[in-house]
Amino acid sequence: MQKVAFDEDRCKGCELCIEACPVNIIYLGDHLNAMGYHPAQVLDQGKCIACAFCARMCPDAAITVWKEGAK
Amino acid sequence: MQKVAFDEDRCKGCELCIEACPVNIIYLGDHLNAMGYHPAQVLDQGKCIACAFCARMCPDAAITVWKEGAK
Amino acid sequence: MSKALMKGNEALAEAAVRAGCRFFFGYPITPQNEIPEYLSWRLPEVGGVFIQAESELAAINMVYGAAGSGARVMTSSSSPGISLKQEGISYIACSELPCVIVNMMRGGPGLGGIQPSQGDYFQAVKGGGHGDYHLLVLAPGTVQEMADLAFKAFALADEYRNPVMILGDGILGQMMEGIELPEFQDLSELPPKPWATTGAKGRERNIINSLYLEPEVLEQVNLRLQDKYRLMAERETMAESYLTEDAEIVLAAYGTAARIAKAAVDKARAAGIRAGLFRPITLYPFPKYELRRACQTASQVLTVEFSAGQFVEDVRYHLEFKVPVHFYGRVGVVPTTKEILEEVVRLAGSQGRSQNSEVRSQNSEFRIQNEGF
Amino acid sequence: MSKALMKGNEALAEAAVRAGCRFFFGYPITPQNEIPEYLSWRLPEVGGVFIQAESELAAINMVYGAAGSGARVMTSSSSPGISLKQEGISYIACSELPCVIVNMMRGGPGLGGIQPSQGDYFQAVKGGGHGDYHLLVLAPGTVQEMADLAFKAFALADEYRNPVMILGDGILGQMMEGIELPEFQDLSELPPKPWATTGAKGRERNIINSLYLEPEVLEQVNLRLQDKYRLMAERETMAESYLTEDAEIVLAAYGTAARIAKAAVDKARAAGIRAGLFRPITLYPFPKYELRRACQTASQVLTVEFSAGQFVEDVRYHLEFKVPVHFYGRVGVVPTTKEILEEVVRLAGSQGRSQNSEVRSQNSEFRIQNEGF
Amino acid sequence: MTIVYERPQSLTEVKTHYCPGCTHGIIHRLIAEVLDELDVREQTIGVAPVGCAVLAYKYFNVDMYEAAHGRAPAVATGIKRVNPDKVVFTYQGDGDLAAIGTGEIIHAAARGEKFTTIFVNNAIYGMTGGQMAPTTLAGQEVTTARGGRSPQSHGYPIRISEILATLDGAAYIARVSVHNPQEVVKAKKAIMTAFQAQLEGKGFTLVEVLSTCPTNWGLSPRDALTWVSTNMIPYYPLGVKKALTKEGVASA
Amino acid sequence: MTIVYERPQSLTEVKTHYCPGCTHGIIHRLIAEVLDELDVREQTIGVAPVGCAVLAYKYFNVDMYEAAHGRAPAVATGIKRVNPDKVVFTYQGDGDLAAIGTGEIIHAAARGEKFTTIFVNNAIYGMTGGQMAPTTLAGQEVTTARGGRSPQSHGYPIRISEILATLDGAAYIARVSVHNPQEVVKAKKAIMTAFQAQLEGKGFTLVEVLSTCPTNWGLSPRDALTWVSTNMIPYYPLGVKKALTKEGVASA
Amino acid sequence: MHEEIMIAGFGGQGVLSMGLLLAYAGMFENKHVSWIPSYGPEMRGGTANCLVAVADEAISSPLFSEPTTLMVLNRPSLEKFERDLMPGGLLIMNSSLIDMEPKRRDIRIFKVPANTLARERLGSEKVGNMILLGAYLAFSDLVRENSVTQALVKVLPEHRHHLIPLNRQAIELGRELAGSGSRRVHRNAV
Amino acid sequence: MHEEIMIAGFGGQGVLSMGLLLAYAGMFENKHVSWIPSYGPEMRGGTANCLVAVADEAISSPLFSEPTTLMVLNRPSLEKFERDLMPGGLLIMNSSLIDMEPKRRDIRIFKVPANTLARERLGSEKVGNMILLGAYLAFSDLVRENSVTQALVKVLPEHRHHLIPLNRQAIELGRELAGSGSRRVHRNAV
Ligand SMILES: Cc1ncc(C[n+]2csc(CCOP(=O)(O)OP(=O)(O)O)c2C)c(N)n1
Ligand SMILES: Cc1ncc(C[n+]2csc(CCOP(=O)(O)OP(=O)(O)O)c2C)c(N)n1
Ligand code: SF4
Ligand code: SF4
Ligand code: SF4
Ligand code: SF4
Ligand code: SF4
Ligand code: SF4
Ligand SMILES: [Mg+2]
Ligand SMILES: [Mg+2]
Repeated sequence: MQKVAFDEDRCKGCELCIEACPVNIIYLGDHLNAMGYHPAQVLDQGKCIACAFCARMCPDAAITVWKEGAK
Repeated sequence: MQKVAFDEDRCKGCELCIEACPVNIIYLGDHLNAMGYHPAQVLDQGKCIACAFCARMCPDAAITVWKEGAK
Repeated sequence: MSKALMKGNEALAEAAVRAGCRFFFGYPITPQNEIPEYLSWRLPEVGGVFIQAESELAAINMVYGAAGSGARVMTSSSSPGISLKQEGISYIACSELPCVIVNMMRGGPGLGGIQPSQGDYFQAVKGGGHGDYHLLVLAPGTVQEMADLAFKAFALADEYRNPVMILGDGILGQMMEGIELPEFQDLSELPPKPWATTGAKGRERNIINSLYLEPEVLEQVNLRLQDKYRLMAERETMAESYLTEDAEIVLAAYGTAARIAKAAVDKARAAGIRAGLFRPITLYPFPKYELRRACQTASQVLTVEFSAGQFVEDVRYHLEFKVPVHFYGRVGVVPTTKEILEEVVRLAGSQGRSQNSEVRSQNSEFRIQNEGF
Repeated sequence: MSKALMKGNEALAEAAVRAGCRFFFGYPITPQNEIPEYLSWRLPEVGGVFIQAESELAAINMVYGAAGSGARVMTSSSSPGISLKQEGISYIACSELPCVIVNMMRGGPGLGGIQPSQGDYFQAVKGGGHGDYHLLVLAPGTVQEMADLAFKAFALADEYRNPVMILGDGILGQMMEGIELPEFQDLSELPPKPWATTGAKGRERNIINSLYLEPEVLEQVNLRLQDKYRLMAERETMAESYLTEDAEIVLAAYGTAARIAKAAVDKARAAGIRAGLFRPITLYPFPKYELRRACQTASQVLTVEFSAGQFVEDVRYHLEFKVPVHFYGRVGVVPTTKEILEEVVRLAGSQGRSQNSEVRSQNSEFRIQNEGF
Repeated sequence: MTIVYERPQSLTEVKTHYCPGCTHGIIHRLIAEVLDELDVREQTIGVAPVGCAVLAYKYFNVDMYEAAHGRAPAVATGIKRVNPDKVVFTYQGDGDLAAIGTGEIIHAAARGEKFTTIFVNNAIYGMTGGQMAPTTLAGQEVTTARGGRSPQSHGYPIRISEILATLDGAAYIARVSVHNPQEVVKAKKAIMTAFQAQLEGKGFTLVEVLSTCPTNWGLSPRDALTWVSTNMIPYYPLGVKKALTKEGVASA
Repeated sequence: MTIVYERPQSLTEVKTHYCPGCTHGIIHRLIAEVLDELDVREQTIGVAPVGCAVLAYKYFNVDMYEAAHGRAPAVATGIKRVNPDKVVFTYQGDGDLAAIGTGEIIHAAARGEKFTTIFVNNAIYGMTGGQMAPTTLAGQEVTTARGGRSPQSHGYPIRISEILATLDGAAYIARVSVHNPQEVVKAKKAIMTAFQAQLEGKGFTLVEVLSTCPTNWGLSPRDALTWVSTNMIPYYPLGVKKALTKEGVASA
Repeated sequence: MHEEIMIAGFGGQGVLSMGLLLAYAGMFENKHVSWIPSYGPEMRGGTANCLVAVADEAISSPLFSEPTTLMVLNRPSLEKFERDLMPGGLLIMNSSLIDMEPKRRDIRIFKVPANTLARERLGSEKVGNMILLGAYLAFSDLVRENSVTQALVKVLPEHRHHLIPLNRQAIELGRELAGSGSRRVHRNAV
Repeated sequence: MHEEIMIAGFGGQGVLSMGLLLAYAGMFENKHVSWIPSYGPEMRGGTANCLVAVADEAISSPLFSEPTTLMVLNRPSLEKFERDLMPGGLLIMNSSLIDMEPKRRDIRIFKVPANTLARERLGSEKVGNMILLGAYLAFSDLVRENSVTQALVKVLPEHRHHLIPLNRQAIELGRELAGSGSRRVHRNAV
């Protein structure tokens, strides 16, 4: 189940989310986005603890994070 | 013997010297100087203690003070 | 309506209030202090705000903020202070915000003096700030006009979304004359300003800006400004022509200089010289057609100014050198009616064979140079 | 001597050092940052001082202080920053202090853009600050001239005790060309400055001032300034005339615009049109005789400028409307050789019957109005 | 599924021009989040500076101004006096606020103008390519002090928040950082406090945010974060420099 | 007979234009006395402000400048950098220094420019006829705040010496008064200390002097002295705000 | 009618109010009026003067250089401005403070020891200026008594309105002093 | 000889140095040269380009609008500038990053997969720009081998001088690639 999503078009591959992720699941993809950057991504959504550290650090507000269950 | 002298031409009759004098011997003369002010003066030089309070307060540097004896 | 005896500065300030000006940001400087002093108590009375800014720079930028928010707003200063406002004025002009800027000129350059002067003419009409912009510049000649033009300035500013400058001098500000103040503007009838920043509630957001990084876009902005200036030139010129119908010599002057020139015209007429006066009221746009009409019958023109020769350039330019234009200026000192009259008599006597060596040599030299034309 | 490939900004900075400039006070702004950046390390190397001021205002007033103390000193900025310096410039001009002020113009008004522009022409030549003063304004057209004129500027400033402005644009600053740098000025040969403030030791005290409260005294100061400007006009005009001897159409342009115009002249000649170029190098004093000479054989003139019509006014003024002067300007965008060539071809084809409606209508209207002349 | 984090409404959809990893973007986001949470987007007017954030008027989804270099506090004064019931904020860099705009910020604070300033201190002039700022640290290399800033010839870096905190008109002054998620949370809280104080009419409010300039510092975005904590924070200590009092601003 | 007191050499013979009893005159005299005693008259360059002291260039018997309003510290920076071995001082009013010239004084201090500023605080714009200054006290009547300054709408008075004392480049900052002979003596000592520190190259030095403006305060010269002690000193406490350290300015 | 009056003296002698009073009074009679104060350097003290024009037609230049009437309250003002007075013009001088004789022979001259009279006859030196003004009014018939009283209400600040009677007295005194002589030197149209 | 060369690509691709290299080399051969960089908005990123003129006579306008040669290193640059190239002009394009075909039919075209070649044959993608430059030199004979080497010393900062051989290799590679075809499309005087 997806917990974190990256808006690839906005991503500038700065790695601040990677630096922030406590479970080290974010990495830069091999491909280039329209701006010419390697966008950040997470494959192992299961490991994501939805802490939103990545989102809080993203200068381009490219990340959305969900949590299971009601608020 | 003279201990304090006022440069009448410079005096603007502001009375700051009068305010400062500890022995109250300064007063404004009746006559007008060239600028149209009643200049300050001391008649009773004998009472002057040469404290130079008047000179220190004079905004127009119009006052000279002497003391007896060597420095 | 009964007349009030008022100082030019106060008449201007009260007229601004009556025009709906509710915000004033300024900084003290002689000889315009009566404007902020008056407005400091008058504006709060009508629910407005007066702020003595920390500097002229801050003041003009407060004007920028208030103008973009849709208010009728004014600032005033005198020569050195106006120089400090040039960056801000350029921003306001480019952002197309309406506001009124008063310059009660004093002697320059530098700290100069505080006596009346017209040394900031070029700065006002050619643009003292950077870039291709223009202020709409009004030059009152009486205390009545200080009031009337101040009132009108706000309407013009709103109509063209352009800063309007009132260019006076120390005497106009300090002098009292009997005047009738304009009626209060009905504030409910002021034009709406849908572009103003008031919070983007139920509408697209508004942006007040002068940055255009793409050259093509910046050019469009500039062309739009130029179109506006052309429109102003078509519709908004104002001038007074006095006894010019049959004048053989026309005196050209604005503001206080025009008052003195007018007296000289009267005296010249009394002495049998057909003199007339042309007085531009808008300095930008320049009333060039009015000038040309005023000079129809003239064989020579004499400009009178409190400066070293600024206004005279515009007069020559707009007359396209078709009439000899002489120059009489004093810098620092206000000329007397008598000395101007003497100049008029001299010129009338020499039938256009002026002694004004600067002008003369220039012309004759040019003729020689261009014999091949 | 071998050539160096240098950016205009750096060439100017190095030439200033070689001219004896030892003090620079500036503030960052594109497109002139290479000047302070270069001098920040270069000046200490030669025992000089570089200070990044807190603002353009502070910078120009530091210049005032250093210039009055007898140093060769420079500041540089670009359009909005130059507007902020206007008060200070007026002070320096009135106090008759020598210094060099660089304006690498960018698009305006307001924050505008950072691409090259010539929108500050009026500000530079008519005086953007208050009062009747003038800068000596130099307009380089090549990187070589950026260096040569920077070098010369210091000498002129000292000679006339007048601020000298170098009026360039973004391209001139950023462009590299192969140049020869001027030789180092022998500092021991610099003219003495007995008026400088260095401590009143064994001499009368020196006062650097622009305040003259008595109108008569202020007028004397102003008349002295005007005399100086006249002297400059007699002695210091510089201009380049290119293929004007037989030109039927003369292009008038300065700085980068003149480079493009020159290419258009070449292409026009190649196409059989007798075109020429007039390029003023001093913008103030304006080389009016050189202009008139260049236009001897011309039936029309075309000014090319990166502005909405400023330089053209001076060209018309100094030609006294004796030759039709057309205007081709772009504001924000740099024009291409091709579009100027097209304009030349069109004008040449219409034999002076220009389509330039603004100019046209003005002239014809005037003729009608003045039938009585 | 609930959304823990999403892009705030108070940002437009426009992509920013900031360099990769530049924390200007984080600070923008935090302001937008606060405006969202206070539900004042439609009553807010922002003022962009001259500096890297010059295009901020494209990014904040509110009415915006672009002010002249350093003059944002004067512009905001004009705006707020006309719109006393609206939320007004300025966004200024360290060159903008602490160099050319020193007079304006000090006097806006002294007057107790009721707007909020977000002051982005990245110890450099970012936009013009890395010149010295008043906040540049001693020894820091910049293009106008190649060997590093030397206090003896270039002067000492200025702690502007500490200065402003001495002024009676200032209601709330705090310095925060965004170099890790924990600090980001604190930074947001400070920004929230400032805007709330504005809404309550308490006086002038300012939040200084230590920020990175990877491009002109010559560091990777991640290394730049480290540089903030190891180099900037020691000279620019974080914390509330002037706390809110119950009655608002101190009485003179 | 010895002379206890006489007119100093560093004043010219010109009569001042100051109003009767205006303490600008006392402050001029003290500076001149210090220049005399340090024997630096012939190596001193002074900078007059725009304000009532605009004509100070006529009164000080040294090389002088007349600076633009508020810019004296920038002018002095230019002078001192060209004449590092000379004594440079500025003389500025409170409008000049604390309003329009805020940026220049703060940055000159931050740079540690080695000149001395004599800052004359009379809580008003004297020369232009009594408008509000940044230093005008709450409740004080001025021509642009007729009912008296109200901090709520006109802002709070600024204590500039306290601000400058926070800057690392400042070597010596003191506030003194001249409302009685005892204070005059202390004031002179502070001015002496400042000039000495300059001669020793310690950094930026400033002495703030509380001064009267009988004319615009609407008081007699004598009452004006009292007003200084009863109204000004409580808000502007006297004393050394930043003391000289042995090594000179604090290290950053 | 076109009167161009210059009034000069020390700052503080009430020179500006004298001019203002004439301007107000003129305006109340629907005349065109202008008043220009000297605005000194941005500082205190020194001399003060003002120019007042009162006319039936619009005033072209309020900045006249040859006044029809000159009133001088101190010696420096006489020295400075005497030469400007129009030939045949009226000079009114405060002989309490001016111990010199005018040089001009082509003008009419009236001397009033205003300070002395004010102090001795009215008990307040402050209203010396009003005695001079009264004298002028006797010579010129410029404005009516009534208009002057009205003008006093405007010129004096409200907390000084109790001084109106004293000021009127002073004006009256001036008028009387000049009364007899006034017809003799009266000029019709300056 | 009067060559007007435009070079365009992403910031960071070495577009400006390519131009600088040509300008230096030209100057070393006593030609007149000019170089104008695009100076972007006051911010990072985006595209970059430069204009280089090398000529025997003085350069009237360094701001040419119809280059004789256009070198494009990325797709947006091709899209933007293709139309400006002078008819008959030379287009050199980096086919590693440009997957589209030029539209013009009146120009000469040479494609080099510069990034790929640089990576695969020289081990560093950074010198892709030098391969393109080498290709251009084969076509134009603008400057001599020797001048280019000298220019490299000027353009590369000192701490990168150890990379001169690699850069020369890349230039050589470009030259070779273009060598055979170059004579065919050579034009005498643009
Ligand atoms: C009056 C004026 N001076 C200078 C500039 C040039 N300028 C643009 S941004 C800037 C500095 C910005 O630095 P900072 O405020 O620290 O913002 P940052 O880019 O670091 O975020 C300068 C000096 C300008 N546009 N206007
Ligand atoms: C740019 C500029 N703005 C304003 C003025 C007008 N001005 C002259 S003196 C002064 C205020 C002086 O007050 P302060 O500095 O307190 O000195 P003081 O007269 O009280 O000694 C002002 C605003 C000016 N000359 N130049
Ligand atoms: S939400 Fe937390 S755990 Fe999940 S990717 Fe982001 S930082 Fe990593
Ligand atoms: S922080 Fe944002 S912009 Fe940076 S790499 Fe992660 S998603 Fe991309
Ligand atoms: S010296 Fe002292 S005692 Fe003598 S007059 Fe002066 S104040 Fe009085
Ligand atoms: S203090 Fe000086 S000026 Fe004042 S009354 Fe005494 S002597 Fe005169
Ligand atoms: S230059 Fe620096 S401050 Fe500006 S966007 Fe890039 S990283 Fe951010
Ligand atoms: S106005 Fe005030 S400060 Fe100025 S001289 Fe007079 S008393 Fe002194
Ligand atoms: Mg910064
Ligand atoms: Mg003061």
